[in-house]
Amino acid sequence: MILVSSKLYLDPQLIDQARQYASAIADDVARFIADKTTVATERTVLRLLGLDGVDAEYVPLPNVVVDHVHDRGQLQHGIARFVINGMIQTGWSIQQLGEAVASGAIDLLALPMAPESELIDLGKQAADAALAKIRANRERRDQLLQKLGEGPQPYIYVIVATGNIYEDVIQARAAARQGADIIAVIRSTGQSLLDYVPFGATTEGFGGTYATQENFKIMRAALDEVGEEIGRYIRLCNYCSGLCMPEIAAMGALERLDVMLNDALYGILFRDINMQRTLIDQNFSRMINAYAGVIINTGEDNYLTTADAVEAAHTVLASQLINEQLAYRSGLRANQLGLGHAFEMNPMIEDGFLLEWAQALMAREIFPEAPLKYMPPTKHMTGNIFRGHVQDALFNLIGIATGQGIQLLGMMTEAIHTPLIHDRQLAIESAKYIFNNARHLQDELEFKRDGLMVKRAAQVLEEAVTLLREITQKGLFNAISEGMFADVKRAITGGKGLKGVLVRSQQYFNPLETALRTELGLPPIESLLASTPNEKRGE
Amino acid sequence: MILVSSKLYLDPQLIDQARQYASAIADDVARFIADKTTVATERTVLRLLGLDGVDAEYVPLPNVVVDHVHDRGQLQHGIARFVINGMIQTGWSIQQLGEAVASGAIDLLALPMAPESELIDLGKQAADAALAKIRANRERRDQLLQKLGEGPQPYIYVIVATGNIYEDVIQARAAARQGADIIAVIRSTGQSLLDYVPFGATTEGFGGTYATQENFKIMRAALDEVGEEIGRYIRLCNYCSGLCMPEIAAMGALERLDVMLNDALYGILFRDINMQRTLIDQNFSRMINAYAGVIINTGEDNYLTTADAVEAAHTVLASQLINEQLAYRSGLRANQLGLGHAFEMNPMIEDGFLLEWAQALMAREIFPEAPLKYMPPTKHMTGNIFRGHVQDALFNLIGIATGQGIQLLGMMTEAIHTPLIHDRQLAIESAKYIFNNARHLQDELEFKRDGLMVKRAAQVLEEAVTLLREITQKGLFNAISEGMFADVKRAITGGKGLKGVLVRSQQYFNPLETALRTELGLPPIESLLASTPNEKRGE
Amino acid sequence: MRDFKHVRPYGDTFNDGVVQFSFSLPVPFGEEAKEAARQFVAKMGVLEPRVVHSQDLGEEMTFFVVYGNAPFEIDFTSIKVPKVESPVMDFYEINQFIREQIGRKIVVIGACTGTDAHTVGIDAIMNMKGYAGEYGLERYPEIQAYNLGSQVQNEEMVRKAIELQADAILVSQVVTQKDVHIPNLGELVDLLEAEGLRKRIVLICGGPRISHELALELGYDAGFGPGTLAPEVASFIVHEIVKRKLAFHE
Amino acid sequence: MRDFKHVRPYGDTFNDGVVQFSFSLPVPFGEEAKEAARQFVAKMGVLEPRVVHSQDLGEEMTFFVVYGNAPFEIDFTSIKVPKVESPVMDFYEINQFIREQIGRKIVVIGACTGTDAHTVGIDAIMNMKGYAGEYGLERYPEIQAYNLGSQVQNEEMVRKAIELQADAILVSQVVTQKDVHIPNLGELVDLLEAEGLRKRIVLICGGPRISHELALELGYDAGFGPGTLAPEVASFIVHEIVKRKLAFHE
Ligand code: B12
Ligand code: B12
Ligand SMILES: Cc1ncc(COP(=O)(O)O)c(C=O)c1O
Ligand SMILES: Cc1ncc(COP(=O)(O)O)c(C=O)c1O
Repeated sequence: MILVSSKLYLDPQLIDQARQYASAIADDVARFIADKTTVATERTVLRLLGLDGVDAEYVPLPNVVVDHVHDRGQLQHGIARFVINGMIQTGWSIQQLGEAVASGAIDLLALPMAPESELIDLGKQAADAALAKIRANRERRDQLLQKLGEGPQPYIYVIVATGNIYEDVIQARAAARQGADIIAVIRSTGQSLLDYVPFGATTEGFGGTYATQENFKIMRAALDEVGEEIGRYIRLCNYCSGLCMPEIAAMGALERLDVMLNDALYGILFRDINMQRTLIDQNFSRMINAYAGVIINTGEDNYLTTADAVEAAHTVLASQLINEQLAYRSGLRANQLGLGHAFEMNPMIEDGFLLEWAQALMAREIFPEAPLKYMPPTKHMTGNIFRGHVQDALFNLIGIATGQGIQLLGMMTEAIHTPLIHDRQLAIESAKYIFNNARHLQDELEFKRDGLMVKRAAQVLEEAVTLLREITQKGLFNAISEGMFADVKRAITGGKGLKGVLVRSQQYFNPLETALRTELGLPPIESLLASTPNEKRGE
Repeated sequence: MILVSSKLYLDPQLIDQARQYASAIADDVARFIADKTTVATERTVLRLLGLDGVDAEYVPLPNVVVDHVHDRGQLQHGIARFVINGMIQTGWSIQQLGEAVASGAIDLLALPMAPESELIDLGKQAADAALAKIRANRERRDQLLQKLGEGPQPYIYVIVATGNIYEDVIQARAAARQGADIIAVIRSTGQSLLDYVPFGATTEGFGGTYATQENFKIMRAALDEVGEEIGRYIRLCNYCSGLCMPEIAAMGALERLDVMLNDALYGILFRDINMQRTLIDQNFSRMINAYAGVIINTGEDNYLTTADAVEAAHTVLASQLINEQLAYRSGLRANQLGLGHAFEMNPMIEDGFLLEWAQALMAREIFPEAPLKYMPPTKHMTGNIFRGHVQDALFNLIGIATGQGIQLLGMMTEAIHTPLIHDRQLAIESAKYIFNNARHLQDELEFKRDGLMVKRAAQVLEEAVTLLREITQKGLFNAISEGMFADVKRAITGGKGLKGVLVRSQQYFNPLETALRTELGLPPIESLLASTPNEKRGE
Repeated sequence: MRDFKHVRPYGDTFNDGVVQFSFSLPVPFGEEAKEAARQFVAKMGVLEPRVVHSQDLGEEMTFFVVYGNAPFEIDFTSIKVPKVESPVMDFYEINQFIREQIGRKIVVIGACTGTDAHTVGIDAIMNMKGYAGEYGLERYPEIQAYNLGSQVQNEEMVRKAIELQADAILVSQVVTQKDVHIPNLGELVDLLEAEGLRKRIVLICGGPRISHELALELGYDAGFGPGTLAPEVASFIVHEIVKRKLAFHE
Repeated sequence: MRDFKHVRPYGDTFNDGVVQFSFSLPVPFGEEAKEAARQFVAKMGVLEPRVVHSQDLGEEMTFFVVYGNAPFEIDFTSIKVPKVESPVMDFYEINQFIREQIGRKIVVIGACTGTDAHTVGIDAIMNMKGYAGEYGLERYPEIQAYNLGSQVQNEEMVRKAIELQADAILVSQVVTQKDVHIPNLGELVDLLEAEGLRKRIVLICGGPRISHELALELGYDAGFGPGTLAPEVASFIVHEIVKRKLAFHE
C-alpha cells in the first residue's frame, strides 16, 4: 500500500479511490477517441514518414497533402493509405510525392490501389524507419546525459521569449551558463490557433518564436554546444498544445526535444480549442512523446490564473489525476509526467505559505514518481520587483522543501515584460542559493498531525475525490462544458478545430499508430473499440 | 522542569548546568564590581540628580563636576557626597551648583561637611525624586501601550542613520507608517569612545547622530506623534554601550526610551574599551534600564562578524547565558532581555538554512521569556541587492518560524550604505509579507529526532557548556583576554577608560544606587562585598 | 514648507538625488565592464556613479547594479494629470441613479480584443461574481452586461455594439509588448467613427498599462489602470450617459 | 563580430537600452507622483519611461520602480582600466621569492585607519588563520607582519613604520560615507612624504570601495578591492620591492 509514510497523513484509500474515478473518466475518453482521427493526426503521420517543407504559398506540405485528400472526403481512411500507395505506385520518396501533390503533378486519389498486404508491409517498414530515428534521438539523449550529467532536481526551468530565435539562443546559452537545466522556448502568441505548423526560423515572433522544426534544430544545436562546454546536459522544451499537438510532438521527437507542454485541457480552457479535436490529437501526440522519452508538462497551473488558488485547489488535483490516466493510456510512464501545479495564492493571505506548502507536498506524495512541474507566482506578481523577488524566493523554498521535479523559476518582472537576460540570472541565482541552502530541509521536517497543513491537504484531496466522482458520472466533456475547471465553460461542439475531426472508416490505416502502440505496449486499438463503456457513467 | 516540550529535544539538564556555570561567572564579576565605581557612574549620579548642560567650552557639566573632584583624588568617596553636601551648604539646586563649579565660583571640596545623617536624608530624597521621574515615564509608556496597542512579535526593528536628527525624524516617522515597531537611532561613529555625552541636537553626525538628551527628546516626540496617528506605540531605541553606558541609560530613562543596546562585552571586544571599566558601568546602566522598563539588547550577534558563524555559534550562546546572569544581578527581568543573535552563516553553505533555523530555535527554547533580538545577515551581504533581499527573506522566515521577539530587519543595501528611505520600506514590506504569510508555521512543524537540526542544536549547546565550564575556571576577564569571544583578545588592563575606574572608599556614598537596589529588590551592596568567591573558580 | 518647485530624489537627505540602476551590457565581465557601466550611467548625467555589483551573465554579457546621484529636478507644482472626475457611487447608488436619471436599463459590452487573451481583467469588471469583494456589472440589475471574452476582433466589437444597442464599450488590453495595444485600440475608434457610432457610445479601455491620459490621447472617454473596481467604471459610464445626454439615443 | 564601439544596454535584444531605475521623490503618493517620476527619468535622457510600481512611503514621500530605454552608448574599445600587473604567486613561491630575490625578511605593517573600526578586511589579509582558505601574511615565514588593528591614526602609522622599518604599509578603509576615506588616505601620503619615507615604502590600500585606479590617484602604489586574497597582496609587495630596489634600504 502506498503512502504509509505520508508526512501529511494522506489517506491512501482516498487516493486509490480518486485514481479509480480518474481511470474510469480516462477510459471513457479513450473509447471516444479510439474510432476517430483528425487532420493534425494525419499530418503527423506524414511528418513522421518524412514529409517536410512548404509549397509556393508557404503552406506546409503535410497540410497540402492532407487537404488534397480531405477536401474530397477521403481522409477517414487515413492519409497513410494514400501516400503509402502513392509511394508504391510511383516509387518516389514521400517528399517527392508531397511535392508532386503540391505542384499538381499527381492526384493521390486517382492512383490505382496496391493490395492491402503491400500497403501494410511498406507502412510497417516506413513506420519502423521513423521510429528508429526517434529511438536514435532518445539514445543520443541518454548518452549525453551519461556523459555530461545533469543538474539535481528540482530542475531549473526558465523561458526565453524574445520572438527572435537568434536572440533566444543568446539568452538560452547565457541561462544555461547561469545554471538553468531546462530552456523553454515560448511560442509566438496565437500559434496554438493555427491549423498548421509554420516553417523556418523565426526572427519576428510576438512574445515568442513559432514552434518550427528549424527553430527546434537551431536551439537544440546551441544547447548541445553550451552543454558540452559547461558539462551539463541542457534540456530543451517547447509546446505541443493547440491545434497541432501531434505534429509538434513529431517535430520534437525528430529534433530531440526533451520536454513538451502537452495538454488538451489547457487548449480547451485557455485557447478555446474544441475538446473532441484536441483530446484526439493529444492521444497521438502523447504516444510520440512517450516513445521519444519526452517529459510532458500539463497545464493545471493555469487554472489558478482564472480561478482562485485556495478555492480551486482540488480542481488542479482532479485534473492531474485525469491527465495521469490519460497519459498512461497513451503509453507515457510515470516518470514522464511533469504534471503542472502552481504557487498562486494571494500573498496577503495569513498562513498562505502553509497552504502552499501543504499543497505542493500533497502533489508530491500523490504522484511520487512524477517529475512534477511547479509553477511560480504569476497572477499576484506586481510591478514591485523587489517584493516579487521575495514571493519567488518563498516559492523556491517550497520547491526544495517538497522535492519538486521541475521548478519553473519565477521572474521578479513577471508583471512587466518577458524576461530580460539578467532577470533570469537573478532568478537562477536566488533559486540555487535556496536549493543549496535548504537542500535537505524536506528530510528534517514533520508536520503536526492535527495541524493546519495536514488538514488542508486532506480537505483538498477529499474535494478532488468528490469532484472526480461527479465527473465520472457526467463524463469529462460535460464537466468541462459546465465550467468545472478554471471557471471556464466550453461547449462540446464549440471552439476551434472541430471541422478537423473525422470518424475513421473501417479501412482506416495508420501504420505509425500501430507501430507505436506495439512498441509502447498499448493494447491494439480494436480492443479499445470493443470495450464496454464505463459502468459508472450515467449512474 | 523546563523544556519538556523542546522541539529540538534539548537536554534540560545541560541547560541547567550551563546556567549554573554562567551564574558562577556572573557572581565573580558582581563581586569584582561591588567595591568599585567609575567616572561615568558618578556622572550618572549627577544626571539623575538633575544636572544637565555644558560649560563655556561645551564640556558637559556632569564631567566638569566629576573632574573637579576626581582631579583632586576624592572621587572614590562618591560624587554624591560632595554635591549633596554642596546643596546643603549653599541651598542651591544641583544645576546652580554645577554651574557655579563650572564658573569657578565654588569649590566643592572646600565646603564644610554636613553630618552624615543629613547627607543620607537629602540623598534619599533626591534619589526618590529622580526615580519618581523614571517611574512616571514607565507608567506613561504602559498607558500608551494600553491605549495605542503595539505590533505583534517579532517586533519590526529598523535603524535610522542619516547623521542629522531632523532627517532621522522624517525617516523614522516614515518607517513607523510603513510598519516599523522599533526605531533605533544609530550613533555617530566613535561616540562610544568619548568619555562624555555630547550636548544638544545633532545635524552633522557621522553615520549616525550622537546619543544626546536633546536628540532623544526630539525623536521621542516625533514617534509619539506618529504613533498616535497610526494607532500603534512606536518604541525608541538607542545605544548605551561604550564609555558612557550609565549616563546614556539615565538620559534614556528620563526621555522614555524603550530599548537600549547595552552590553559591556560589545564595548570590550569591538571598541577596545577596558573591561573593568565597562563592566562596572554596565552594572549601574542596567539597574537604570531595569527600573525604566527598558528592553536591553546585547551584542552577541557581532561576534559572528569577526568569527565564523558556524564555528563560533556556541560562543554566542555562552555569552548570552553570561549576559543573562549579569542582567539578573542588575535587576533586569527575563522579559527585558533582548539577547542578541544573528543569521550570519555564509549563504553558500549547503543546508545552512537548516543550521540557522536550528540555532534560532535553540535560542528561543533556552530563553523562553526573553524578547530575543535576531539580527539579519550583514557580513555576507554584497552589492547584489537582489540576492541580498532574498537572504533577508530567509532570515525573516526563520524569525517568524522560531518566534523571535525582535527582528532587526536586514537591508538589501547592507553592503552599500546606511538605509535609504525606501530600503526600509522594502525591508518592512517583505518582513510583513513573510510574517503574515507564515504566521503559524511554528505551530505546524516538528523536527526529526535524529535529524541535522536537532543534532546541530545539541552540539552547540554542548560546546557552550564546555566553554562556560572553562570560563568558570579562569574567570571572565581571563577568558576575554585569551580571545574566547569573537576571535578578539583584550587585556585586563588594556583598552580605553581604565583611568576612570576607582576603588570605592569606606565612605563611598551613592544614594541613587542604594535607592535603585532597594526598588529592584537587589541585595544591598554590602552583602555582595561579604560574599565568598565562586568555589569553582580555580578548581 | 517643502519646496515642490525643485524636487529631486531623496535617499536619506533632501536633494541627495540618489537613484539605483540595474542593467546589462553586452561586454565581457571584468574591470573594463565595470568602467563601461560607470561611464554609461555618467552619460545619463548622473554624478558619482558607484558600481556596487557586477555579475558575469555568460555569452560576454555583464549585469550591473549602480547607485548614483542624479542632479535633475522636477517642478512638481506644474504637473497636471487628467483623471476620471465622476464621483464613485456604490452598487446600490448606481442602480438607483440609472433608474432615476436614465430611466431604462443600460447596455454594456466588454471584451479583451485583438490577439489578447487575458480575460481576468475584464472578468474582474464584468463577471457576476466580481473581484476584490465588488460585484461585476453582470450583477447590476439596471445593467445588461455582455462579456464577449477574449481575442475579439474590433469589427466583431462594432457589430455586437450595433446588434445589442450598446451604451458603453469596455475594452481590455493586457499585452503591451511592442506597443501592440496602441494600434489595436486606435482601430476600434476609427471603426466606430466610420459607423457614426463614436459619439453615441461611452468608450472605455483598461488594463495594467492603461492610464486615463493615454485613453484620452487615443480617443477614448476614459481609461482605467491596475486595481480598478467595477463601481468606478459603472459610475463613470452612468454619469457620462447623463452628461452627454445619451439616455435616449435609440 | 560584436560591435564593441557602440555598446548599449541589452535587455532581450541588442541595443534595446533597457535600464531599471528605483528611487524616491519627496512628493505625495498619487498619479501626479507617478508623472513626476516619469518626467524625472525622462530628464536623464531616457526614452519611454514606464513607471511600473509606486508606493506611498509616508511623510509625503513616494517610491518608484521605473523601466526605460536609455539611448546612450559607450565605446568599449576605448576603455583602459589600470590593474595591478604583478603575477600572483602562491604562499610557497612568495616565500621562496623573498629568500632568493630579497635575501632578508620583509616587514609589513597594516591597520584600519582613521575612525574606521572594520578590521575584518585587513585581518583577512594579515591574520595567521587567513581567509577563504588562504593564510594571512602573519603566517608567511619570510614576512614580519604587524597588524595594528583599528582606528589607528595616520601619525601612529608613520611612527610605527619608522620604528619597525617597514617595507610596506597596508591601509584598510571600509567606511566611505561622505567620502571620509579620501582625505584620510591622502593624509597618510602627505605624512610619509614629509618624513621622506614615501619613496622607500610600498604603500597599499584596500577595502570594498577601493580600486587600483583610485589608489593610484591618491598616490598609493596599489589598491585592492572586494575579495582580495593575501597572496595577491604579497606578490605585489615583493615584486615592487625588487622592481624599485628597496631591498637594501636600511
Ligand atoms: C494570467 C496570465 C495569463 C493567463 C491568462 C488567462 C486568462 N484567461 O486571462 C495565460 C496563462 C493564458 C497567459 C498567457 C499569455 N500571457 Co499572460 N499573464 C498572466 C498574468 C500572470 C496575470 C494577468 C492577470 O490575470 N492579472 C490580474 C487582473 C485582475 O489584472 P489586470 O489584467 O491588470 O486587470 C485589472 C486592471 O488592469 C483593470 N482592467 C483590465 N482590463 C480592463 C478593461 C476595462 C474596460 C477596465 C475598465 C478595466 C480593466 O481592472 C482589472 C481589475 O482591477 C500576467 C502577469 C501579471 N502578473 O500581470 C501575464 C502577462 C500579462 N502575460 C504575458 C504574456 C506575454 C502572455 C503570452 C503572450 C505568453 C506566451 N507567449 O505564451 C500568453 C498569450 C496570451 C495572449 N494571447 O494574450 C505578459 C505580457 C507582457 C506585456 N506587457 O506585453 C505578462 C505581463 C507576463 C510576462 N511578464 O511575460 N497569461
Ligand atoms: C562587520 C561589520 C561591522 C562590524 C565590524 C567588526 C570588525 N571588527 O571589523 C561592526 C558591527 C563593529 C560594525 C560597526 C559599524 N559599521 Co559596519 N559593517 C560591517 C559589515 C557587515 C561587514 C564588513 C566586513 O567585515 N566585510 C568582510 C570583509 C572580509 O570584507 P572587506 O572589508 O571588503 O575586505 C576585503 C577587501 O575589501 C579587501 N581589503 C579590505 N581592506 C584591505 C586592506 C588592504 C591593504 C588590502 C590589500 C585589501 C583589503 O580584502 C578583504 C578580503 O577580501 C559591513 C556591510 C557589508 N556587508 O559589507 C558593514 C558596514 C561596512 N558598516 C558600516 C557602518 C556605517 C558601520 C558603523 C559606522 C555603524 C554605526 N554608526 O554604528 C559602525 C562603526 C564602525 C566604525 N567606527 O568604523 C557601513 C559603511 C557604509 C559606508 N559605505 O560608509 C556598512 C557598509 C554597513 C551599512 N550598510 O551601513 N560594522
Ligand atoms: C499546457 C500548456 N500548453 C501550452 C501553453 C502555452 O500556450 P500558447 O503557446 O498557446 O500560448 C501553456 C501555457 O502556459 C500550457 O500550460
Ligand atoms: C551592544 C551594542 N552596543 C553598541 C553598538 C553600536 O556601537 P557604537 O555606537 O559604538 O558603534 C552595537 C552595534 O551593533 C552593539 O551591538
